Amino acid sequence: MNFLQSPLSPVVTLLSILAMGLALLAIYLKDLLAASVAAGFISLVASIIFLYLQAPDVAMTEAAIGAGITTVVFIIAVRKTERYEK
Amino acid sequence: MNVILALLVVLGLGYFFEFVLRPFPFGMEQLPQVAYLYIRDGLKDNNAANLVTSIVVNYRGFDTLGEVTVLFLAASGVAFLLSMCRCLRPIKRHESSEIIKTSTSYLYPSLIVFGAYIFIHGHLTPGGGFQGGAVIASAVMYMFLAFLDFHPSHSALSVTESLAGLAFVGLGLWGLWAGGSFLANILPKGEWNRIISAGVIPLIYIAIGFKVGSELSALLSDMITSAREKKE
Amino acid sequence: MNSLPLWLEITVGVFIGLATLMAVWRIIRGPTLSDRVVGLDAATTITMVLLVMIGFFSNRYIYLDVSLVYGVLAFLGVVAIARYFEGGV
Amino acid sequence: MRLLLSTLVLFLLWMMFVASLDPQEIVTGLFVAFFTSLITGSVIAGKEPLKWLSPKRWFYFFLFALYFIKELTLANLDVAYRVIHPRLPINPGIVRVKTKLKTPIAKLVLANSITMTPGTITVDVHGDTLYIHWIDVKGKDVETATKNIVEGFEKYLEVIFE
Amino acid sequence: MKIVGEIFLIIGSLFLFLSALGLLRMPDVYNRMQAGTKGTTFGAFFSILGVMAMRPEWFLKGLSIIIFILLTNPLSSHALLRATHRLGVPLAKKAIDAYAEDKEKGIVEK
Repeated sequence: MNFLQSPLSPVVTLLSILAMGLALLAIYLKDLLAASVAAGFISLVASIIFLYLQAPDVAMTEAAIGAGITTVVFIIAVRKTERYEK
Repeated sequence: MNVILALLVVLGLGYFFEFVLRPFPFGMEQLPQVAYLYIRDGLKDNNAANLVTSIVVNYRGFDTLGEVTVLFLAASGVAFLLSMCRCLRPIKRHESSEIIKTSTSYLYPSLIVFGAYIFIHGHLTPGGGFQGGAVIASAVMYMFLAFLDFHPSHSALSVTESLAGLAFVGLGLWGLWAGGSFLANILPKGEWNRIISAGVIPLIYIAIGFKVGSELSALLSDMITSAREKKE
Repeated sequence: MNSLPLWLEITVGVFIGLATLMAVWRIIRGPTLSDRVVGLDAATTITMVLLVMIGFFSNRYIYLDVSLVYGVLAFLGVVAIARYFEGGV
Repeated sequence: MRLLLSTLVLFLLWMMFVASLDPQEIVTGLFVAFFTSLITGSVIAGKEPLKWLSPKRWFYFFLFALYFIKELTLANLDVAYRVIHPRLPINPGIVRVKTKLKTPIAKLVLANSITMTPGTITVDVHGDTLYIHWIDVKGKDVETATKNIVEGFEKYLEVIFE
Repeated sequence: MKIVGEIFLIIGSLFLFLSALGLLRMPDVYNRMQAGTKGTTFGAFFSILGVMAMRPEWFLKGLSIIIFILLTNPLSSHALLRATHRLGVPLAKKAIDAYAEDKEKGIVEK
């Protein structure tokens, strides 16, 4: 139990690798909305990791700001500018 | 070539973080002095069920005031920049479906009650002013998404926001006057794990909740309505 | 407290982990943007369940709030993208 | 009257979040519910608040919930069968159906229930016409589709919301 | 009660898995949405019911999560499908597309 809850447990490592892969995806996608979808997924994974490491405050803030408000702000920004990266 | 360089940088950063972070233990054993005191005395001093709240709002309450101010400055900056911007393209906008409209008119009060629940129980559950404010702003955002001509009253939002800020500073000054330091916890501590406990903390969280909620709502409504400007 | 037997924990964990991976695959591959959002939508519900389960395994009642807040705000993101497609933002 | 009912509904919601009978919680909840229904114009109570009081509607609501859970289970067995089957037996299409329901809330519940029944998803609502994506089209005309998709729910919802 | 909870947990996670499999296998967005919405809703319903069966004191909060999922999951799928059809993504091997016909005729706003 103690090992599984440490920051180096296999669960946390796997989830971090997943988050890193999605971050790479968000960089390489040319469609900015798809990139913001990937960024939303990163905040989902981050929220799971925080709750797994018993930090519910941080998990809730991440869920509130990362999943909802940031996506909406990205969408409004894309609406006002260009959808595809040149 | 670029990829190899990037990989090298990433590996170097990984080594650096491993090297730097390894000495810090994950747990209670060897904390720095102040953190140790916070964790040992936090529950006793403030009688809050949530230790993080007790640290963020009471010991580090002045920092939280700074954070709220930063958010206020960001919202004012966005409003100012958007009022200057004349570079928008005309946007043709469509109605949302009937189902979304109906469901939004039922979700909107429920989400406001949920946000209020989050920030009133800030000292008992992991929530707090910022999260509750974000939920309330999301309720306003649903109304924007569902109804084309939704306009929250801007003056009411700014009045709420200023009053909440005043309440925060006023509570701090009251603590300075009665307890000897800014934001001192002067109210009776109450019974553990009920709503009226932890002295001044729930009041501050209610103030922060109102402030963040109205600020985020005003920010989102600025961004969306400035996209609407060039409709005609 | 009553804890689960190990085999059941592993079964549930493997099922939910595989489901998350398949949703991620849909996000990576999806030919159109709608496919990616469908993947995100499914992953949101899976995550809500996962957060409730973490609360269950560590036996903390207050963790359920995190799941509810996550559900509210992720739904907001999906609806916002859908309204962007329709041209309503 | 509407304000009172809206306060009551929001207060029940608050008690559901709080899940304790502490008098402090009750007082705070009443205050929050009243304030919220004041600033949102008590939309949650609906146009005719007296409808909430009829016991017949609540009884039919219970029946509807049972029927809904049964349909939900069937829907998932159906989806599971189609997903596991190696050749994916699907024949999708979008059909029209007509509904007799008038009030917006009834249409909302009907559309949500249709989304949860076997193989159908509501795509759009336009007046009394619903456009349904059907994963296994059995009949292309309006009558067959209406009979297959809508009628099971309509007889409960008509009593509950109309 | 504990046995019931365990069975519910297994059923719920199995259906979550099956719906994600449907997300992977189905040919186009509309059919993927069919699998994605129904399977995840049912899976979440049963998993949380299982947790509630094992921790009866969590009943009300779990009930609010279930009601929220049952209300919003169909809504988001409906909004997304309507927007996708409006964007012009075609159906794979369609039998009939009455919505597109009505859009052509001008009954529904395009």
